[in-house]
Amino acid sequence: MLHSLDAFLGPAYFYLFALAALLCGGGLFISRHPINAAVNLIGVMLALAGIYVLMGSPFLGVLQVLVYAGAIMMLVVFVIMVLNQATDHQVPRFDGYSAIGALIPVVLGLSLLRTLQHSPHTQDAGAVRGEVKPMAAQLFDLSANGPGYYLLFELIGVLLLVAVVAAVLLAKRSLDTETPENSDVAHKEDHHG
Amino acid sequence: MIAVEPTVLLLPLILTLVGGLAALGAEPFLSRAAKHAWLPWVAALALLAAGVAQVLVPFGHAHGLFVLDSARQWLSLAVLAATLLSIAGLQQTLSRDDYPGGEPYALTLFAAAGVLVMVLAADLLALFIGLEIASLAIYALVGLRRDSRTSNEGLFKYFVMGAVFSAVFLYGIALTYGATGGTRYGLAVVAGREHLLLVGHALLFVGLLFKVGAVPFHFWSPDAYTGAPSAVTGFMGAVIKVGGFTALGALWLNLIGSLGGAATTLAHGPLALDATVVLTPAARDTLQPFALMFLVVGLLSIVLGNFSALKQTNARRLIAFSSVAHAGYMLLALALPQLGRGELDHEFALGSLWFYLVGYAIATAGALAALAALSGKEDANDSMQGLAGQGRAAPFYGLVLTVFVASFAGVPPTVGFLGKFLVFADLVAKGYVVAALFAMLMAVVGATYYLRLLVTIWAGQPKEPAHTGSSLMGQWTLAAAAIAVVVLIAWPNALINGKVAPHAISQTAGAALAERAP
Amino acid sequence: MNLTSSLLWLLPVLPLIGAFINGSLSLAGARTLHGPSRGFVALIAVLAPAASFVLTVLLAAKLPPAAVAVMGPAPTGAPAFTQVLWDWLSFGSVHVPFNLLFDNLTALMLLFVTGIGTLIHLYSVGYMWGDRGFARFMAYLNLFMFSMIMLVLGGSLPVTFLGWEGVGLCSYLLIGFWHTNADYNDAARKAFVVNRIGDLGFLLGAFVLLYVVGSLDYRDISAWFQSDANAAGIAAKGGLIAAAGLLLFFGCTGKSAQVPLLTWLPDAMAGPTPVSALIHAATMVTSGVYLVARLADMYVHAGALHLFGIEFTVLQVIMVTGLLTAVFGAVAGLFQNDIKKALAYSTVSQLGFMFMAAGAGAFDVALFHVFTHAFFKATLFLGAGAVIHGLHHEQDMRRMGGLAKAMPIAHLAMCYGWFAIIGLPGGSGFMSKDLILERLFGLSGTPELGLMVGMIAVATACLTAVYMSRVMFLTFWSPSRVAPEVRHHIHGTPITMAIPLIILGFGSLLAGLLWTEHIPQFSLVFFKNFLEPVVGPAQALLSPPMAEGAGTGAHHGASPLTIAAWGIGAALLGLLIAWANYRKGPRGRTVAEHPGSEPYGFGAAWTWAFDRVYDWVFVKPVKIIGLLLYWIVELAIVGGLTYAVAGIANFLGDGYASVQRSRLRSSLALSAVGLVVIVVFLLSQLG
Amino acid sequence: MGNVDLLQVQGLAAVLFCLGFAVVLARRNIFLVLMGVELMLNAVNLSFVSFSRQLVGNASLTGHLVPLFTIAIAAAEACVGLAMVICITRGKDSVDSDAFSEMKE
Amino acid sequence: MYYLLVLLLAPIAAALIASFASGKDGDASYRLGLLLSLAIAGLGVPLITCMTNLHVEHAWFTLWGTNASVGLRLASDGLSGWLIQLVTFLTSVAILGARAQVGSRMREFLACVFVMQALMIGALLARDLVVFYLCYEGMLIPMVVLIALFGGAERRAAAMWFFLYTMLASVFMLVGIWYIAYHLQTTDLALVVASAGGLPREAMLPLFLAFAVAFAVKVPLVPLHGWQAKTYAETPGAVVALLGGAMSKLGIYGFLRFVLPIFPHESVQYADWFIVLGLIGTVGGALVAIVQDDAKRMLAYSSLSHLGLVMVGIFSFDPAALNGAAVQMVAHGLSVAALFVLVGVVEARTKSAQVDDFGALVGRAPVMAVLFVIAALASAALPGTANFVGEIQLLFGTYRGIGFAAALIAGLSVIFGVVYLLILIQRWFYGRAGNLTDQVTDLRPGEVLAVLPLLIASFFFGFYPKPIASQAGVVAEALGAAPRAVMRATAEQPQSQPAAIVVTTSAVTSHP
Repeated sequence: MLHSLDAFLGPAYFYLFALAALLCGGGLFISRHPINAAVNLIGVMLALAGIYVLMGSPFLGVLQVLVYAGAIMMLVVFVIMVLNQATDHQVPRFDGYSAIGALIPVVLGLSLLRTLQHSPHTQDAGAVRGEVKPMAAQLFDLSANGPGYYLLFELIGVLLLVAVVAAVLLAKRSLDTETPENSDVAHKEDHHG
Repeated sequence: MIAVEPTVLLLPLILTLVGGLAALGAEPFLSRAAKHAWLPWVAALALLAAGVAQVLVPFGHAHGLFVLDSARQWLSLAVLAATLLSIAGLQQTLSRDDYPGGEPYALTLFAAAGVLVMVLAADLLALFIGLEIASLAIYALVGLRRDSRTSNEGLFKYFVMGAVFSAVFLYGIALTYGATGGTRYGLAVVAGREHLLLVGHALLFVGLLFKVGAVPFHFWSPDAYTGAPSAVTGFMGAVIKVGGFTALGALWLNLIGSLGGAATTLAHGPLALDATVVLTPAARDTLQPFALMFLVVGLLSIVLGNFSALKQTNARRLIAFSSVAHAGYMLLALALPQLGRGELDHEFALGSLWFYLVGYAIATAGALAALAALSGKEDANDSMQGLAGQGRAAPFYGLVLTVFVASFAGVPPTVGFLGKFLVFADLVAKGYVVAALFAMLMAVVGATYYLRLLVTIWAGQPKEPAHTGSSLMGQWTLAAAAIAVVVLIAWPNALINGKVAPHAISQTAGAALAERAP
Repeated sequence: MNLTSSLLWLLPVLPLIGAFINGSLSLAGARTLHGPSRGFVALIAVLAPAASFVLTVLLAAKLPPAAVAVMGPAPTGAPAFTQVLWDWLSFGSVHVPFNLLFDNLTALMLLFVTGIGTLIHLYSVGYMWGDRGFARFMAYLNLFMFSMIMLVLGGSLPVTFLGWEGVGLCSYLLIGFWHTNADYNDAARKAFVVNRIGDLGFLLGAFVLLYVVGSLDYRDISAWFQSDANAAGIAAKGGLIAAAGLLLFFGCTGKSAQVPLLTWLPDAMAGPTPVSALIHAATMVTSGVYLVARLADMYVHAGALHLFGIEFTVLQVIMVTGLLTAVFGAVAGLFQNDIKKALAYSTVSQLGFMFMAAGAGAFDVALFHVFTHAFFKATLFLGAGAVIHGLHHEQDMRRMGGLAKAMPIAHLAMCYGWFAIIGLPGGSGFMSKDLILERLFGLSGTPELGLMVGMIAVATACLTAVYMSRVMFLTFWSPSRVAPEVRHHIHGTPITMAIPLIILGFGSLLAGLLWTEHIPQFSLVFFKNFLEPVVGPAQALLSPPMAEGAGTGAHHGASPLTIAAWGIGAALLGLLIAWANYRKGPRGRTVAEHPGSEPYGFGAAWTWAFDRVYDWVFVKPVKIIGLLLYWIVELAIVGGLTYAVAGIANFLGDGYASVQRSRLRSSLALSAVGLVVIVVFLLSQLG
Repeated sequence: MGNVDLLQVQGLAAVLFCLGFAVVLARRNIFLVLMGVELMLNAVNLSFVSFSRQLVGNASLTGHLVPLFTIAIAAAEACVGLAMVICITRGKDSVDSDAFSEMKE
Repeated sequence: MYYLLVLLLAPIAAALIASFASGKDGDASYRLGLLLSLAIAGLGVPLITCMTNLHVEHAWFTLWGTNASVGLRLASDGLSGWLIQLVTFLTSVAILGARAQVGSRMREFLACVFVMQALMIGALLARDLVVFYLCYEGMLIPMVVLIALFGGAERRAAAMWFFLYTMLASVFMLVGIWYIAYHLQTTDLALVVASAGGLPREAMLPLFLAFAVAFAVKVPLVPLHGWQAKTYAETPGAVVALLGGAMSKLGIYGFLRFVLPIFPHESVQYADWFIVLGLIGTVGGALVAIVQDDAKRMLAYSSLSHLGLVMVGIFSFDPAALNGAAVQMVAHGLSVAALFVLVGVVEARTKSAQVDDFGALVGRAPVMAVLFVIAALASAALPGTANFVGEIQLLFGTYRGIGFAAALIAGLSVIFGVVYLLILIQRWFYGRAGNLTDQVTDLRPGEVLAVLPLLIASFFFGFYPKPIASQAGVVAEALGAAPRAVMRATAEQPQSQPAAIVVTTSAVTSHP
């Protein structure tokens, strides 16, 4: 649907999304409370989802909204809420370090922009749209001559498993297995903690 | 280079993962003592199986995504060995500390698997995924002592900085992809996008320099090294260096190859790590800034690492800074030969780096496992004062630690010596005599603090007998590793003399890749 | 060569075995209550040198008659037994075999070394019988015999040097025999060190000689110098040869206590008296003379030296050195209160006489004096030892007197020795001293020098008579000053001490009879002829051969009889002076005023001055330089440098380590700067 | 889309990347730091997608596929990151990054 | 021919056996170690009897960027053979002597000592620059551990100094080896010697210095001796016996084997420097020894003095001196080991080696006294000891090759050398009892066994040095052939003419 938007509307939407993304990004930068920041970040993500669609990658756009804005950021917000710190308000938003800190990315950004300027950025007519079917075909091409992305896909599974285990290891209150002989120890430790 | 069935090529990886899964799966059903009694053996078994597999798996590549060659085989074996040592160290540490969970064993194996991915990868995305697997697992391992302030702080810094530089690395992938149209190593650059390629590689290199802890991206290492349990420190120091440097070297080699061999690289598929590539004058001109960067960063790392380590009073922090210096030495291997250095000024190979890396990995894992044994409960005794005379109290661990530290210091007859020897010899052959001399002098500075460590553990009077918590696995693996650190000097050829003809890669795989190229 | 030759090695080895056995016994018995069996030790100790003596006599008897070889400087050299034991040193083209040489000179030396040595061993058995370290003492003595025999028997300079250093070592061990006394130890050390100084000269001289001649074998050296083929070479290398001669003579001054290395000998009297008799009177100290005689061929061929515009020869240096030493020793001897020190200075003086003779080119005469001196000085020392022994180790002559009756044997023996040394006719000293004076007065080449030296020598002989008579007066012939508590316990002389005393006493009278060329009715030149094959060619070269016999010696206005008269007159004068001064006891301060046995007075001051000068010029500077080197160079520079480097490293370590940030943002910012720098740099390079 | 200037898209990606970087460097709140990282990752994804428009065939598809993986990785990273925050705030009751600066040089 | 390999690996095996097979029982370890060391010593004997010229080569690796194939090139000749005898012999001695000081830590001691032995043997057999360096440098760690484990109060500093000095010095040599490998495309010593002319002229001096400094530190040569006194003083006597007796010889060996053949021109050109430094060491070392108040420190400076003389001799290039250097290496090894073992025994009993702490020991420990005096006399080069043979050759060579003045100055050490030893003997064994005399007991049989063979050997070779001189000495003479040829070629007037003598000589007429 969106891909049928005509040539005029494309840039217009892009500028709209870009503006939104930049504004939200700026909002993230200056927001006082993490919750505000999270909302701003979600804004950026949604704007980017729009640009993905514009760029001919509807599947990514959907994922961006569902997984990123939906799932990840919800988790972030949840944790923020759980750990809502009273002390946090006394921490200034910016200090002397911040100025230096903000300056470095500026230089980096200028360099990157200059680099980008140096190379041609022409749309290629042969570019394939990132729709589900070709992507799936590419992703799950098991042939010996294929790109082998399915292997990486499997590895992503490992990655997520690792992430879960790591998160459990770090965040779980007590690591002890709830076996009868260990419960005493666990209790003691709890008291101790 | 032939195409190999992925399940075969990745068998060691799979076995490692299986081991991790088995450990993870068994963990909830075991009592606390049983966890530390049995899970390490599960892990060790898996690692040994993976090691055997690693020796048996034929060289080749899978989809051009993963490659196995002689150097990668050695590096993978080094990773497995370091993991085994760390598992043994972890067993000692965790059972001594009466740690409530068994997940660290599984995570260690997962991290090892991630590093194996990094080693085998010939694709930036695969590399990134491997890197992330390893990093996430290691973050958790660094934060293992959840109640320890230092552990928390180390974890925090390491994680945040790691995440930032992961993003930088990823951006590098993006730019490289934009420049070459793919994520495979060493693809030919699309005309007019050289800047993208180079800046992309700059970001990639920075991302990897962070991982290996080179100045000025090293700030995490002292804190993370100190925050983590010693056994984890050893693991992290060893495998991350292997993964990072393998990737760094592979990318560098492929970059030289792709610029030098023009389009042939794409046609011929991934390069073997022990390949010798042709350095064309054009490539030299283009890549000179990178070469200079490696030299400068390397020398900076050497100077900063060594001088910072000089005054450290904590053994692990000392080793952390020294690891910065080691990263510097290894970076020197990446320097390009100067023009006019005879007929060899247009050739480039990284054998010395691989050898250094293998030796360093084993020594690091071993040294910290031994240190873990010597530094008592919660690794609380890892200051110089705490370690004083512990070699007398526990001669075995003192002795193996001595061997490993000698290897760090580059004292013969250890792999550490031969590694430095080869790297610096390369440097001389490449025409950087002054840099080599300087690095050698810095190595002596480095030897000073290593020596201080040795003298401390042997010369001091132990205040209390070391709480070694020695284990069978710990002793056997450490003994084997100590012997290996000496004996390995006999076979540097496998790594440094793989005079593979430039781009001697399987035609079929190359053709397959070429098909998909624009 | 033959059976006789192949036995040479036994000569030194016999005492060595003795030394080994006694040394082992001493060690083994160190823990036991009484130590090893003294009888057995004594038996071994005396038998070993005695066997050597017997063997020496047998070998000497078998030597081809000297007359056969007098035919002239045959290239084959003097008749001798030689034995090459094995290849010792060999480097480059140089080969020094471990060889033994037994020719007439050796035979002569060995005869009195082993002969007198055996007697003194016997004497020591009595003297040291009660000492806890009896076995050790005997072992040292035997070891000394070994070394001395090696010295004399060695066929080349290195082998001689083996003995040369060996006797020095034994001297060290024996001087410091009573090792709980720090002064004795100091004396021993001083002896060794001073000897070493001389030994350096010996070594360097040997090197120069080796460089010139290409060999260190005595027979090779003699042959080389005697060979006409080498005349040009000798002429061209005269300077080097002279240098070698000087250096070797310097070595001799150390061993033979000549100026300037004489200070150790008086101190060496710290050792037991038999040691003084054997080592510091009869044998070791004369080895310098032996060496000069042994190398006579070299000395006569040495080139002239120039210093401050004066041209002189090495032999003249030797002569003048001998003269100085003789005068010094005689003067110093006058002022000693310690009986042994008086005798020690006497030895110094007599050694001076020997070197005077050698310097005059009369090597045979010098050796003759060595020979006679060995007898009479051994007698004197042993006599003194008997006195000391009898007086419970009292050595101060101011506490003696009137002992003639209490110790008749000692008195008699010492009388013989005294008679000999002051040069009264009939004593052996008269014969040899007379010959020396004659050769000095008859010096060819530089007669003025000879005359001058000769006159001083006569004066010195007079002094000799004074101080020796003084010793006799103070000890035996003056009223007794022995401490009352000692007076009633004066020992007699045990038989083992008496026998050697008597034999040596007679020896000191009769030894002179071996060379009596100026006694018309009794002209016996056995000694001269005996040595002729060895030193003859050299002496012949130096002074044109004279007709043998009386009346020809003096072309400078002094006939042999005149010279003899001069000598006798000097002796009588000296005796008179001593009688006048000392017949009633010592002059000057008494014991009460000046307790102890420290030397005092003019002569004492003299040697004291020597010691002080050495102390200030050599000993102290050495220590100070050592300390300075240690403190400045070692500690300050080397150590300071090391610490400085360490300090710089630490400083840098501090500086660089502080790059490490503790805040996340700071670290991250620094890393980010690194990233930016890299990217910007890359872009700037790309243009 | 044909008419969107890809340079501008890339520029946007670069700016967002640096904005995220700036957040990380400038802010002290750990949550903001983590969100800055997320922003950086997002920017890179945009870059990928943009580049894919300039390429042909499978190469073009890669640009769409990589962000898929990236999103998963970002999710995993966020997961561990949040666990990390929970872990460290347990020991020290603060989400101020400067509070974690006890380890000196 | 696997003999050399076996010889090289035997001590490694011994180290493993000793460290794993023996338990915490110090005595059992001691017996085992002694047995092993004696077996190894026996194993090495054929090197000087029936298998004097062996060569073996195993490929190792090729240096990148060159065709230089580094190989395990081992060979033995008289010089290597004799020094290996010294090493194996002194190892046994060290084990015997260390018993009292090491006690229950025998296992660690044995492991370090055997590893050191293997590396010393390796360095002596190596005919490849890299292999040599590997072994040469590898000795550091076991040595450092020995010092750290068994040293005195200041063992930390001693270990650090020792390590830093030696390591810092050999770094340059390593860079030199690379440079040579790169330029000559080989690390085979024989080839390097043969083609050393192919090195760039301007690089020769730095290369020469790199090698010379590396070896000079180990000898040590003034002014690179800063580590020595401290290390010797802080290290147990038995270990110093090995360090000073055998390891320091490797420095001299390096000069003979590497510096002279590879850099003949530079050696000749800069010989004066080494001679002067050697002379300073010879005389200065002896002088400083006189004022020391610690016996081990004194003996350290004594070593400095003796080995300084060896250096002077070597840089005279005179055959006699080179031969003497070879003999003196063995001789000094024997005598200094004996002295240090004895001092170590005293130290083990009393924890002190101060000159002033003792006195009248001859009464309490007569056997020790006798052996000590004999060892001291051997060290002072009394004729009849091997040291005399070495020193006389060195001095003569110095005189012939350099000149009289050098020989005279060097000869001064003969005098000073006896002074400090006599002082030590007098203070320790004679006179009145010191405050620690009571704690000294006489030698145990094992300790006698450690010292007595050394002294017997010293005297045996003193009277019959031919085996050493004709095997090791001849090799040393040959190694000096290259500089000698340079000297002949460059100097019109032969340098070997002894220079001015004390008294100027006239044109010389002998006495008519």
